Amino acid sequence: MSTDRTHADHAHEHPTWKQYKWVALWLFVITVFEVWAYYVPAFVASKAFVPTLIIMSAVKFTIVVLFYMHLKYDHQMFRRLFTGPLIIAACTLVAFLFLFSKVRIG
Amino acid sequence: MATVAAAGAHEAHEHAHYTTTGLNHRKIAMWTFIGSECMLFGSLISTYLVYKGRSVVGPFPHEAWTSPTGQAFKPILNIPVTSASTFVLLMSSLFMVLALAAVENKGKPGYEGLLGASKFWLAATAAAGATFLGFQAFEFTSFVHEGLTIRTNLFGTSFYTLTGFHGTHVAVGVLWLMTMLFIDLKRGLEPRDAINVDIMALYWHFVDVVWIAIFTLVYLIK
Amino acid sequence: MSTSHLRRVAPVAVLALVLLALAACGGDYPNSTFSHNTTLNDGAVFLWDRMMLLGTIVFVVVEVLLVYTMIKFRRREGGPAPRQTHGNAALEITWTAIPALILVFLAVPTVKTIFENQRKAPAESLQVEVIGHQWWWEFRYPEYGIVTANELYLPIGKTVDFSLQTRDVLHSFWVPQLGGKRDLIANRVNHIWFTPKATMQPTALNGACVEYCGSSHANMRFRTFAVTPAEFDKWVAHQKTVALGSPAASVTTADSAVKEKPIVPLKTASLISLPTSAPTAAPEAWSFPAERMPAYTLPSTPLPATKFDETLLAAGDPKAGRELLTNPANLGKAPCLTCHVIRGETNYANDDQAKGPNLTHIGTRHTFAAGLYRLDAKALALWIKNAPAMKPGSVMPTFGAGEYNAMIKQAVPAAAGLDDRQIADIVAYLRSLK
Amino acid sequence: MATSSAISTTASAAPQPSVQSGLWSWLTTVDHKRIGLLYLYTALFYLLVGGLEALLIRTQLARPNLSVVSAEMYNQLFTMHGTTMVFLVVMPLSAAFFNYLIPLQIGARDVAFPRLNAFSYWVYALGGLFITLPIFFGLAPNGGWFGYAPLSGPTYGGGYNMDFWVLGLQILGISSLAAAFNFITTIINMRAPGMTLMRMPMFTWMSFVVQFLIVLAFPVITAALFFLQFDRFFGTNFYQVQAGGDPLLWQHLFWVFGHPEVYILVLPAFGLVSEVLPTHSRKPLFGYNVMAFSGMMIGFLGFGVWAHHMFAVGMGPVADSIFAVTTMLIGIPTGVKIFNWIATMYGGSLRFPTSMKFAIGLIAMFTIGGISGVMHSSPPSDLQQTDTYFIVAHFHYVLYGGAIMGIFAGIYHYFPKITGRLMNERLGSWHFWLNFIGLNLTFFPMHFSGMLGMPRRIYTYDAGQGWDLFNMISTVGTYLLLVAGLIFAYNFFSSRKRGAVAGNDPWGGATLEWSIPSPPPEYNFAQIPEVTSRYPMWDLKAPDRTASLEHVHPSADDIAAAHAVPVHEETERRSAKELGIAIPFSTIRPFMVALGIIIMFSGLIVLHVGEFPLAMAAMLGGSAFMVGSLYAWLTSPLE
Ligand code: HEA
Ligand code: HEA
Ligand code: HEC
Ligand code: CUA
Ligand SMILES: [Cu+2]
Repeated sequence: MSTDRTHADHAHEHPTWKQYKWVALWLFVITVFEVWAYYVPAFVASKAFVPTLIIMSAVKFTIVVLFYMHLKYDHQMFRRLFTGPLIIAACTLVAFLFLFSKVRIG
Repeated sequence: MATVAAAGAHEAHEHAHYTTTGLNHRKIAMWTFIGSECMLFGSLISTYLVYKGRSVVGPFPHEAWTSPTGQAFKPILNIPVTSASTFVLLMSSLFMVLALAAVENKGKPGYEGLLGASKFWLAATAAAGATFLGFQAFEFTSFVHEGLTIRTNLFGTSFYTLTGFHGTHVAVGVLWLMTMLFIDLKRGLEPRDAINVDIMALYWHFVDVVWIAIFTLVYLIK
Repeated sequence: MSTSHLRRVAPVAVLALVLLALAACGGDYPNSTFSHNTTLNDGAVFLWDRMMLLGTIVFVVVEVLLVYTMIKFRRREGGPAPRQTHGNAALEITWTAIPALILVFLAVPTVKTIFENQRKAPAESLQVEVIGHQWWWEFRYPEYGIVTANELYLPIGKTVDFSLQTRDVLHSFWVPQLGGKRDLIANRVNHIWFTPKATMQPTALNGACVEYCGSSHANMRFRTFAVTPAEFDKWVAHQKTVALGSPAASVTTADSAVKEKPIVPLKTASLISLPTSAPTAAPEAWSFPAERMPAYTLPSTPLPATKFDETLLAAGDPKAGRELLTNPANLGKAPCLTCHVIRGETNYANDDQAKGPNLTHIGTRHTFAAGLYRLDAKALALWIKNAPAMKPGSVMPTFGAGEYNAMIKQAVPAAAGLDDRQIADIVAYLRSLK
Repeated sequence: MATSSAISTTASAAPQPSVQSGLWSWLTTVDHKRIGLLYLYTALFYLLVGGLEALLIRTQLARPNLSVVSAEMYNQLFTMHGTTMVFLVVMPLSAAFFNYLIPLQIGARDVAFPRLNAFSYWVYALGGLFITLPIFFGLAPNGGWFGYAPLSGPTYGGGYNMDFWVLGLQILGISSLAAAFNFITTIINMRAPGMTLMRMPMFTWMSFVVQFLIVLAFPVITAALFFLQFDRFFGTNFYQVQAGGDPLLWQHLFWVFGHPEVYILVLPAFGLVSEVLPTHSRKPLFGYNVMAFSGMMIGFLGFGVWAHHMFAVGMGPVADSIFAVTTMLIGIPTGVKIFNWIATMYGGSLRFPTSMKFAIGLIAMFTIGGISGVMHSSPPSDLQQTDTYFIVAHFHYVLYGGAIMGIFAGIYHYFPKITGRLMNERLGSWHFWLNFIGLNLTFFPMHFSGMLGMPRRIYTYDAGQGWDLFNMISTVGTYLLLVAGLIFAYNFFSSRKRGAVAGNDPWGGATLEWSIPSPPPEYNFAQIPEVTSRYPMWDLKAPDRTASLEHVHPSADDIAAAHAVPVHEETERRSAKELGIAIPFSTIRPFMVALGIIIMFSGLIVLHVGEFPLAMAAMLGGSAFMVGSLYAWLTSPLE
């Protein structure tokens, strides 16, 4: 009973083929751009390279989660269950990079 | 942990029972599991990044290396091939959402043709996943031939472990997809089965977003 | 019934704790962390005092409130139902804010002290390299070319900058009386520095390894001798020389004889170059006088049941012992110099390769095996006969003929081992290495 | 009797023996209550094991230079003592309460995934044996409960000892994670109508927080252990220093897990105490919202303090300062809990059955451990404390004085619910006082020996170091604790048969579990209750008392959907069949899957022994067995 109700509750809110198509296109375009950037030595050498790549992959990450995993449309419980851990994981990762940045190898 | 996910995923107590939020038990468990996986992959990726540039001997991901014995090693990572496999995995996510939409809307207007062909989309997703795994198998074997094993250096150790863990997740996903396809072929998936496809799709997409991060952090950033 | 219980027991408990506290303050505690021998420790003790004060206040407030509540509000049969409350915002904000405030008084000096302690050591400080081994300590003074083990000499009043490395697993360097500890971490060089205050009296102190490092972690101790600058100079002058017992003429290095490379290249550790010629006038041997050693620095580890014919010890012949160690013909029986360095003798390893402590001036030390035993003839003899029986897991093999080596679960064949007489000779030789 | 409540009116007959009995019924049960009991018995057994290990440790340390046990055995003992107490005692004791209580407290008939629940238990039980049995062969783990690399790696930690540790913890992790997903889902989704999050009993709240800590902390140790496992079995280089591996990687990963882990250990005890104190004070929990919120804060902050275990590794002043300050911050939400508990008692009408004694004991003792914790948080001072007995004093005050005392409070409080009989109060009182005195005798002197320079993890120490007296007192205290423990064990087993009959609600509890018979029927609630406040039972039995407290009715929609009925006391006990309640089938499959996992992991050990074909057989056979059983499990209907 509740399964059906759950399902019915948000099914109509699911993104549609139109959005799926656009998301796929964006994923494709960003990926092409990322790989292209990899082959431009001047860009690779520049300070913008790493941040740009990270931002681009974050965008891809986000649109897949929001649309393909329909987090944008789903119950907010799911959003909490996902973003909380994601934030903790990201902070931990950044802390690790900081803690290990000043290595003094003997 | 895959066992845990699978075990949790197929067991439910919810049919015909009241649930507080009206949500599906297994879907809640799946999102919790995904949260947990964030920490797992966070640790694996952190480790890879921490060890980046700390290998005592080559071969290295982005730089050529000449061993003390004079042997020359090319940079290991093969960007064109990996870009292709990345593309395949991204597209598999598209197939996956289409499979879900097809099951959800089975019989509804607008879903009579290809859009309603859940078997096709499930098969396509599984095939894309398998292709990705094929690429990975190719990548691993060629790296081994080029002189990088999981024991060679820190790069090999952390690289194979990270991508291997991801690959294992893909493999579990492919098996799950094939099971679903099998059910579809046997009795046909109905809109009431959509929740099962939905949960599987969440897993699949998560494996995809992990790869998005890995592709950038491991392959592209030098 | 239960409150009366409490009334009876509580004072006893409190009294016991107070007595214990008094015992802890009054007695003779050679490894106390509350000393003021270095400014490093002044910082720690200052913070400790502050925390003790704040902590005591918090403790007393909590426990008094608790006990008061328990006594005041115990149930009286037939009494009215208590007033139902479910919270009080003002109160709750208060007991969030006050601890926060207390913590500010702790956090500020903490951060200040952290930055003070972790400045770079002054450039003119005495450099000491501390190298951890399972389970003993190597100390090097690169400025002077000194390599020694398990006994650390520090000049009072001079800043010492320790650089800490390990050859194997993690260890941690600690002299409680001189300040906090620092871990020895593979692939890293750690630092800690402090200055034994000029007001300090010359003395011997205990140190220990405080990071769990395997079987004999408990047995990885060392002695620190804080001596006057003049005494320190005497000690240095003597330690720089080859041992008095050994003929300087035969000084060679046998690096080429050693093929095996060290597993972990210690890139920054100084490779002490061996003197190629004998010093003309050997300075007087000086080490911390035995009679000034405080009792707590004299180990009382019980000796094992290993049998040894003690009458032989008095008759030990240093020359014969030297012959055993240094004549390549005896290498199979007494391969000591493949693992130990005795400066001035033919060594098969240099200091970076040697698995065991440098024995050049072993005769001037007071303890051995990382502070586990007093350096006397009997203990040394038993050690050479069967070291693992005296120190669980020790890397130093069993040499006594017929002795059972617990670590490798085999007895030394009678023919391959050393007999008691030979051991007594070696002991005599080692003791002559002043 | 002083302890029976005035408001307990339903005199029910002596508890009926459970319909199901016999070994097979225990192996196949999926009833959360019986699984809870399995957890309880198993964990109490391991408490005895861990306690005996501690006893040997303390006997060895009673005087300087003793040789009661060898160095090697001592190292195995303290490693296993720590590992046992943390993973096989306190976590499973908490799990016993999660299992038994959460469904009862939220008004559910079971957990969300009953068979997964059985699976969690069996993985724990078998994994516990896997890691414990080797000690009888001198092969027990010997690298400390923190397993610092490279001592735990293949180069310096050869032999099988640490193999058992790595694989054992990996196995236990599966159990904890599976249980955590289960309880999160249960708490989110199986609350009775009207049981909003802010009406959940505080124990359920703290458990909820703990499940998230598990879900987030365990993957990190899983990764760290995989690295170690790969190093040990497949020759990778994660912690191999020759290859440039960094030992600090292990430390950071371990403590990213390890610190949240200590809150995993203590928060359930906090939850139990938050049930006991209001009940025996006859007052609602003071500052419920803040209590729930501070639990969340403790959990959240707990992820940002891990490096306070690593002040001696030389992280540099910036990192030291950051971790010092975040660590101090945790004192604030914890203090809020302490003060709110006292405020709960303040103005109440207190009675002191054993559970209450233990609960108050927790407040008193945990505070000591908390304060010494704050003392460690200041790095310059911690450098004098770290790796000494001062730390050992700290964590036993929080673990024994906190977690264990809280759990004892819970056991005395819920024993009548679980067995239908009361525990003997006289013996309980003896247990408490001996325990209280023993605890302080054992652990208080460690503050002194620590600050007077005694390192941790030493199997022996020299005479004349000024530590003799303190060590002697500690050892005497430990024997007292053993006596206390034995009194408890006697009380526990004898009261099960001979204790006074308890009835539904012997203490006058406020929450749903007290509305049903003791022991509860297999279906828990004949009718799912509708909840209108945090104190449903008080509303029912003493409405005048709770009249001033919040009461809001849930939406009619939800209640209609669940056919809920207002909270009432259930005095009848019928079978699920009579009531038409579907009960999950018993099944052996979760046990078999767990067994398959153990066989699979054992294969790795065999591989290390060098029996390649046998190892392959075990690994492949184990996996096949696991997958087959899993398939059978997943394709069989639940109820
Ligand atoms: C149940 C387990 C538990 C709990 C709850 C805690 C709680 C705390 N711990 Fe503890 N800790 C351990 C278990 C636990 N710990 C273990 C097992 C180890 C050793 C691991 C190993 O090495 O093997 C350890 C080690 C450990 C260290 C490392 C020491 C070292 O090795 O050098 C530190 C350092 O900061 C620390 C700090 C703290 C702090 C600040 C708290 C705080 O959460 C305490 C907060 C509580 C209070 C402060 C009391 C109540 C508050 C008030 C009454 C308000 C007013 C108070 C103030 C203003 C101060 N702990
Ligand atoms: C919850 C955790 C917990 C608990 C409860 C305890 C309890 C005790 N611990 Fe321990 N301890 C640790 C966690 C814990 N410990 C950890 C994590 C370490 C660090 C390990 C490491 O460094 O790697 C440690 C280390 C440690 C050391 C330091 C070892 C060393 O560094 O060399 C010592 C030394 O005295 C010690 C002593 C004790 C004692 C005397 C008890 C006593 O309180 C035990 C008393 C209990 C009993 C005597 C059993 C009583 C019996 C029952 C209750 C009956 C059961 C009932 C039924 C069967 C129905 N512990
Ligand atoms: C395999 C290497 C090895 C060989 C060979 C060896 N030793 Fe050792 N020796 C050690 C090690 C390692 C130690 C440190 C042990 C410890 O304290 O744990 C040691 C310690 C000693 C000590 C104590 C030094 C001190 O300051 O603590 C003496 C004396 C000693 N060895 C003498 C000898 C003699 C004599 C021989 C030959 C008969 C010998 N050793 C052969 C490895 C070796
Ligand atoms: Cu070296 Cu402990
Ligand atoms: Cu901590």
